[in-house]
Amino acid sequence: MNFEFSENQLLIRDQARNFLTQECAPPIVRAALESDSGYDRTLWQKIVELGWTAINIPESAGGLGLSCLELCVIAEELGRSLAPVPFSSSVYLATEAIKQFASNEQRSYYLPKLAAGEVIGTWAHSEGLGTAAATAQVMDGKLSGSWMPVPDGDTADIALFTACDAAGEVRLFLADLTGPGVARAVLPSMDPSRPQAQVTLNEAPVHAMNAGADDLSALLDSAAVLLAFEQIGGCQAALDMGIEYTKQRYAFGRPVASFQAIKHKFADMYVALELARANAYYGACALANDAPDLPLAAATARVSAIDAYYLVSKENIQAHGGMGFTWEFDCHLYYRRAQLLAGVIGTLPVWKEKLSTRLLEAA
Amino acid sequence: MNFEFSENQLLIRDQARNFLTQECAPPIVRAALESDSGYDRTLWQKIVELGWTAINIPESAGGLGLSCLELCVIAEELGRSLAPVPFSSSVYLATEAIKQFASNEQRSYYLPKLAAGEVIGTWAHSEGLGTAAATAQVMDGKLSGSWMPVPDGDTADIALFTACDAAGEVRLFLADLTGPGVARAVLPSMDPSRPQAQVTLNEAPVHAMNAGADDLSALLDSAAVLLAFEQIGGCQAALDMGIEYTKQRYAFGRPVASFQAIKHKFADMYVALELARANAYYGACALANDAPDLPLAAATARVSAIDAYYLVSKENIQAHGGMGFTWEFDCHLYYRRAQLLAGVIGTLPVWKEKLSTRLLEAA
Amino acid sequence: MDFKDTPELASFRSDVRSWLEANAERRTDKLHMGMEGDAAFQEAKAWYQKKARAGFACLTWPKEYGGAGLTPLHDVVWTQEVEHFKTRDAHFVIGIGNCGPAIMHFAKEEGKRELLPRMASAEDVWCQLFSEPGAGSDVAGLRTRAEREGSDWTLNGQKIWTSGAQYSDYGVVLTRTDPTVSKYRGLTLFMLDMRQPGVEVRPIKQMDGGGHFNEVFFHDAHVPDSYRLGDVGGGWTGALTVLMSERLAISGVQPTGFPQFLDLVKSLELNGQPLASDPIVRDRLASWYSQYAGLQALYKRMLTAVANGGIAGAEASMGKLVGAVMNQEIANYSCQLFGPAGVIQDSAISPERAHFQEQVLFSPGVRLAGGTDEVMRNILAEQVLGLPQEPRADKGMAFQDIPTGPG
Amino acid sequence: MDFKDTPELASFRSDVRSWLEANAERRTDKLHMGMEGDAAFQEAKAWYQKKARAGFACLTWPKEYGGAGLTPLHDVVWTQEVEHFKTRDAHFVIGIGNCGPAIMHFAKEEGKRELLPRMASAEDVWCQLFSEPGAGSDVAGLRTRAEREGSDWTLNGQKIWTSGAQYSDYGVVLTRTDPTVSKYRGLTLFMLDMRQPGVEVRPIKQMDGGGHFNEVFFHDAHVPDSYRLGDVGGGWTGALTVLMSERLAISGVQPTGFPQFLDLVKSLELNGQPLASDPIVRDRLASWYSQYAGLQALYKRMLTAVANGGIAGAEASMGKLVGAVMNQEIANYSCQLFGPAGVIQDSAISPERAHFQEQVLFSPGVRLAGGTDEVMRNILAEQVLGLPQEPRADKGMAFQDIPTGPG
Repeated sequence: MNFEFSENQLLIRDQARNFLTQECAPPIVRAALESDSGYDRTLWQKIVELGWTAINIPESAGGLGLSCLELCVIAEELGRSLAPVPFSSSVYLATEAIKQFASNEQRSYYLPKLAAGEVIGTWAHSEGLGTAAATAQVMDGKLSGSWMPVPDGDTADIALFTACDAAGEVRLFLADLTGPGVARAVLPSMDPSRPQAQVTLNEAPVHAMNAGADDLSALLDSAAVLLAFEQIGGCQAALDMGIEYTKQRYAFGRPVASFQAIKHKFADMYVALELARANAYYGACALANDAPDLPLAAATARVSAIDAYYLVSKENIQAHGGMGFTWEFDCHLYYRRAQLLAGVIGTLPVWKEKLSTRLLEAA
Repeated sequence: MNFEFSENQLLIRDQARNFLTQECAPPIVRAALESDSGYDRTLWQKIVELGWTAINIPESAGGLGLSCLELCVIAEELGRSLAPVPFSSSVYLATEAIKQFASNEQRSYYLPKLAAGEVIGTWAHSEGLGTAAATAQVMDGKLSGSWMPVPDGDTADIALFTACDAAGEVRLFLADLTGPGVARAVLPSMDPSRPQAQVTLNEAPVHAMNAGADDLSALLDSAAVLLAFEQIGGCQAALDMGIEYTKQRYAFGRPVASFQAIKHKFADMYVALELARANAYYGACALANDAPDLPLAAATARVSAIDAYYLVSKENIQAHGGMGFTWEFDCHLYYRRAQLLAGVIGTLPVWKEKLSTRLLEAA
Repeated sequence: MDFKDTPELASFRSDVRSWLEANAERRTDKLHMGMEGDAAFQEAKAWYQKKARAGFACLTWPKEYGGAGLTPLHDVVWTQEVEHFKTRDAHFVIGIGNCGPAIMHFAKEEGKRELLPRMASAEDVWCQLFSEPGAGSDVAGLRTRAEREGSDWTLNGQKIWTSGAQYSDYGVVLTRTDPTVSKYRGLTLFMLDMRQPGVEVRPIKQMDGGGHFNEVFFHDAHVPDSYRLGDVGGGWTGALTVLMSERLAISGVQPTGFPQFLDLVKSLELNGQPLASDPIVRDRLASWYSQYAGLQALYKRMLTAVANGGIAGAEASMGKLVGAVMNQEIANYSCQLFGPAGVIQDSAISPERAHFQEQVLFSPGVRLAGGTDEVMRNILAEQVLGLPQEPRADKGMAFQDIPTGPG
Repeated sequence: MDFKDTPELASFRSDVRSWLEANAERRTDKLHMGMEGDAAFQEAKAWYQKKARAGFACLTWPKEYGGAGLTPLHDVVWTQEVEHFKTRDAHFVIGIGNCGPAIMHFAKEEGKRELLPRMASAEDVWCQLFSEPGAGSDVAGLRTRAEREGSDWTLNGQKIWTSGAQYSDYGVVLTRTDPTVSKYRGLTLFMLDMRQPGVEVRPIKQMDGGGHFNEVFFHDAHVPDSYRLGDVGGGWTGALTVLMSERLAISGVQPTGFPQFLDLVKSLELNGQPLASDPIVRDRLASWYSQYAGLQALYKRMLTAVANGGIAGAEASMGKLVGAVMNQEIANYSCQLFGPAGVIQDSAISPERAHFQEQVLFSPGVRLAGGTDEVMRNILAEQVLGLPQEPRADKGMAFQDIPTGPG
C-alpha cells in the first residue's frame, strides 16, 4: 500500500508550481476574468509547450504516455493558480473520451492534435436549465439542439455531445465546432475566468462514438478525481492566503490570526481540506489502479472537494473582513472558481446521490 | 399585537419558579432518576395542591378555568426544573383529549378527578418499534395489542389509545389502565426520571372518543407548543449552568468562560435557545387565539425546540470538560431530558415533514 | 398575547393601507432590490418626500424634529403594510435609523431643530463614517484625526465602507482627538457637512462587481464645534448609540434569503419534478423556516418589549448573525440545486435563478457589513450573557503605543 | 500509488490471517465493544498473551524490548486483518501505545529491558496519569507534587480520568517538582508502581452509568529515582511525546459510528420502508461517508508517511476531532429516526438500536477524552498551521502565582 505520489510525480508537481507561480500570477487570472474571452491564449500555449496536454496520451499518438497520476499533480497546481485555460474540458473530458471511445481513425486524427494543443475539446452535456436527461436526437448523422452551459464552449474546436441515437439510447457524439450548423455565445457566469457558452446546433454533422451511458458515467468518474485535485489546489491557496493575511493584520493590538475564533475557523477549514485531499488521493489511487471501488471513490472525492472548496473560499473572505469583499482582493477569485468547479460535470445533489447509491450497492 | 405574557401569567411563572427551586432541586430529580419508579409522588401531590393540573379545565368541571397561556408558563418552569412528574402526559394530552373529545358523561366523571390529580392520564400512540400507523383494531368495545413506549404508562390510571375502529378508521379510545386486561412494564430508557412503559392490552374494554385523525393531529399540535415551553425551560437551565461553571473554572490562568471558543459556543447556544423561545411564544399566541396558522406554528415551535435543547444540553457537557461526563454533575440530566422530549409525540423527521407540508400548503 | 391591533392601530393600519394603495405599486415578487445608480436615488428621494409629506416618515420621532410623534407599534404596522409594496427607503435608513438617534441624544437643541426635520423629510441624506481600512471589527482602533483649529475642528484621514456617501449631504463621523490616552477615551463624534472641498468620495468596487460602498477621504475638512456630538473624548458612547441603532435597524430588514427560497421551492420544476416534492429540499426548507420564523417572532418580541417601554438590547445581533449566514447558505444551496446551469448568471435567462447567483456573490458582504459573525458572537457573549472579556493586549495602553503589526 | 502489498507484506498478511482464523472468532457485526468488568479483563489478558506468544504484539518495537522488530506497514496489515475478528486489545492500548514510546525514549536502558518486554507480553498493564480535577485542557496546570526524599521521590496529589487504573501494574505519571518556576518548567515525568499502599484507585461513575475511568490518589506514594523519565523539570517534553502518541493511537481506532450507521441503513425498515430508500437518510449517509472515507484515507496517508520514515504529526488530531463529533451526531440522528421508540434503551428489545442509544450517552465523553474539540482545534491551528498563540494570562508567572479562580 502506498498513498503518495512517486518522486518523479512530485518533481513534476514542483515544476508545475514554479512555472505557474511565474506565469499565472493573480494579475493574469484577473485579466482573464475581466476580459471578454476569459481565456489566456499565451498561458495555454506555454502549457502546451510543457507537454501537459500530452501527458496521458500514448506515445504512439503523439503523447507522453504518462499516467493519470501525473495529470493529478498538474491539476492540483492548475487549481492552485486558478489558471484561466480550458485544460479540464480538453484534457480530462474530450481527450479521455476520444482515447477511449473514438474510432481508430478519429483517434489518430485528433489525439496528436489534442496532445499538441492545436485542437481544444470540450463536452456538452447540459441541454438547458435543469434538464439532466438527454432529449436531443441524432438523425441521419445530424444533430440539432441547444446546450448550456458548455464549459469553454466558445474556444473549443470540437465537442462531445450527449444525445440520443435513432433508437433513443443515450450516446456520445463528436462534432466539429468550427464546422457548419454551429452557433455559440458566451454566457455571463459566476466565474468569467473560465467561461461558459451556449452552443446551438442546427443540423450539425456529428460522429457517433462507441460510448453508452455506462461509459459516460466512467468518464465522469475519472474527471471527478482530476477536478478534485484542482479543487484542493485552490482550497490550499485560499487557506494559505487567509492565514497569511490574518497574521499580518492587527486588531485590538494583536494579530487577527491569534484570536481563537479565527484560529478555530482555520482549523475547520484545514480539516475540510485535508479530508478532501485524502479522498482525492484515494480516488487517484483507485483511478491509477482501475480499482473496482473507483465509482465510489470518485463520488466521494467530488463530494468532499465541493464541500471543502466552498467552505474554505467562503471563510477566507470572512477571515479577511471587509477587504475580503472587495474586487481588489483575490478572495473572490477562489470563491468564484469553487462555484464553477462545483457546477461542471454535475453539482452536489447529483453526486451525493451517486455516492449513496454506490455505497449501498457495495458489498 | 402583543407577544408577552400578561402580568398575571408572569406572576404565576415566578411563583412556579420559586416553588420548583425549593421543591424540585436537582437531588429530587436525581433520586427519581435512580429510583425504580422514576416518579416523585410527593412532588406530584404538591403540584396538584397548587392547582396546576386544574389550570386549563373549566370551573364547571372542577378546574380553574384559566387558559393555555398559564399552562405555557408552568411548562417552562417544569422543564427548567426537570420535574419528574407525569404532568405533560396527564395535562397536555389526556386532559385536553377528554375536554375536547370525550362524552359529557366521561367529561364530568374524569375532568374533576384529573383536575384534582386523583387520576393521572396518558396517551399511547406508538405500537412498537418504528410503527407510526395504527394497526390494532377495536372489536366489540375491546382492544388488544401492545404499545410502547407509553410515557408514564406505569403510573397513569387512564390512557388514550390510538387504534382503528371496526371500519378501519383511526380514532382515539379511552381505557382504564387499572381495569382488566391491562399489563404494563417499565422500559429502560434514556431518561429514567420520566419513565416509559410497555402497555399490553388483552381484550381490555375501551370507550370510543369523538376524535378522528384530524382531531388527533390538532391535539398533538397543542401538546407540541406546551412541550416546547418545557424544552426551552430546560435549555435555559442548561445554558445558565454552563455559563456559571465556566466563569468559576480557570485554565491557563483565566476563566474558561473568557476563551473565545467557549464564548462563541455559548453565543450559538443562546441563539438557538432564543429562536426556539420566539417560536414557542408565537405558538402560544397562535394556540391562545386559535389562529389558522397554529399547525404551522406548532410544528415550527417543536422543530426548533428539539434542535435547541439537543444543541444546548450537548454543548453544556462539552463546556464542562471532563466533569460534564460524570454522573455526579447534572449536565446529563438535561441531555437525557432533551432526548426524552424529542421523542415523545414524534421525533424531528416527522415534525420537519409536517412543517414543510404545512408551509407549502399555506397561502 | 394576541395578534390583534388596538382600535387606534387598526385605524392607523387602514390609513396606511389606503395611502399605499394610492401612492405605491404592489410588489409581485420577493426579489431583493438594491440601490443602484443616480436614477434610483432620485426616484427614492421623490418617494420618501411624498411619504414624509403624508406624515409617514419617522413615525416615532417627536413632531418638533419632523417626526409623527407616534409609538413603535405604529412603526410595526407601517413595516408590515409596506412590505407588500415596491418602495425605496434604503438610502435613508442609515441617516434616520443610525445617525438620527445619536443626534437626538447628543446634539445641541439648535442643531437638532436645524438638521433633523430636513433628515426626516429626505431633504438631506446622511451617512455614517466609522470604519477605516485599519479599523474594522476593532472600530475604536480608528486613526482619522480631528484637531482643534480655534473653536472649530479640522479633519484628516480616511473612512471606508460608507454606504451612500456619494448621495449624502451630511455624515456622522467618529474621529480621534487624542492619541495619547487609551483608545476608547480619545475619540470624539461629529456631524459633518459632506458638501465641502475637504471631503472626497471614491466608490469601492465590490467582489460582486457592485458599488454600494465608498471610501471617504478628509483633507483638512472643516467642522464647526457646534456640530460636535457629546463631549470631546466622549465619542465612544455616542458611537455605541449609533452602532446599537444600526443593529436594531438591520435586524428588521436583514436579508435571510428565505422568502425567495420558499418561492423557488413552490414554483420550480427540475427534471420534470416540482422542487416541492423533493424530500431533501423539504428537509432543508423545514430547518431554514424554523430559523426564519424564529427571527420573525424574535423581532415581534423585541417590538413588544419596545412598545412596553423597554429598549431593544444587543439581542438584535442575533438577527444579523443568523440571517446573514442563512442568506449565504440558501444562495449556495439553490445554485447547487440548479445543477451545471447554476453557474450561469444571467437574469435574462432566468430572473428568479439570477437572484440566487447574485446572492452567492453578494452574501459574503452581508456577513461582514455592520459587524462580522465573530463580532456578533462577541456581543452576544459579553453584552447579553455577561461572559468575561478576553485579556486585552491593548489594555491600558495609550492609543499611539498599541501594536499595529507589520502591515 | 497502489493498494497492493509488497511480497513480504503479502506473506505477512497471509500469516496473520491464518493465525487469526485459528485463534480468534470472526465478528459478525460492527458493534462497539467496550471494556467492562474483571471477566472481560481476564479474557483480554489471555487473548493478548496468546497474541504476544505468537509474535504479533508490538510489531514495530525492537526485539530486545519484546517487540517483533517489524515496520509500521506490518502494523497496518495487522490492523486491517484483525478488524474482521472479535478481539480485545483495549486494556493494553494506553500502555503500549502511549507509555511505551515515552519509556523507549526517556527511560534508562536497564529500566527499558526490565519493563518493556513485560508490557509487550501483557504481563504488566500500564496506565497514564496526567489529568487532574483542576487541570484538564490545561494539562500542565497540574498540582500533584513529587518531592525528593533522599535519592528517591514521594508523590502526593490526585489524578483523574485514568483508564484502566484498576487493572494496572504501572503508570506513567506527570508531577510538579517545582512550583516556583513557570508551569511548563516545573514538571517531571515518572514511571510508578501502582501496586503500593500509597496509591488508591476509585472508579468514576460516568454519565452513561459506565465506569471506564478512575480517580487515583497518591498518599506518600514512593518512586525510585531510577523510574524517572527524562530530566527533573523536563517532564513536559516527555508528556508531549505521550500525548502525541495518544492522539496517533486514538486516530486509528477513534469511533466514528459510521460503520454501524451504514449497517443500520442497509438493514432497517421503518413503517415498511427500507431506510436505504429514504432520500434524506441517503443525503446524510453521503455527507458522513465523505468524512468517514476521508478519515480512513487520511490514516492511510499518515501510515504511508510513517512507512517512508516520516513521523505522524499533529494531523492525527483531525481523526479525533472529526470522528468524535460525527459519532455523536450519528447516534442522535439514528435515535431520531427511530421515532418515539428511540428513547427506549433496551438491548433485549433491539440490540442494533441500543447501540445508538448507548452512544448518545457515551459519545459526549469521546469528545472530551484525550483532548476536547477545542484543544484539537488549537493544536491544528498552532502546531500545524503555525498560527500565533493567544496572549497567555499565565505567561512568565511562577506556577504558584497563576490565578486559579474562586473554585
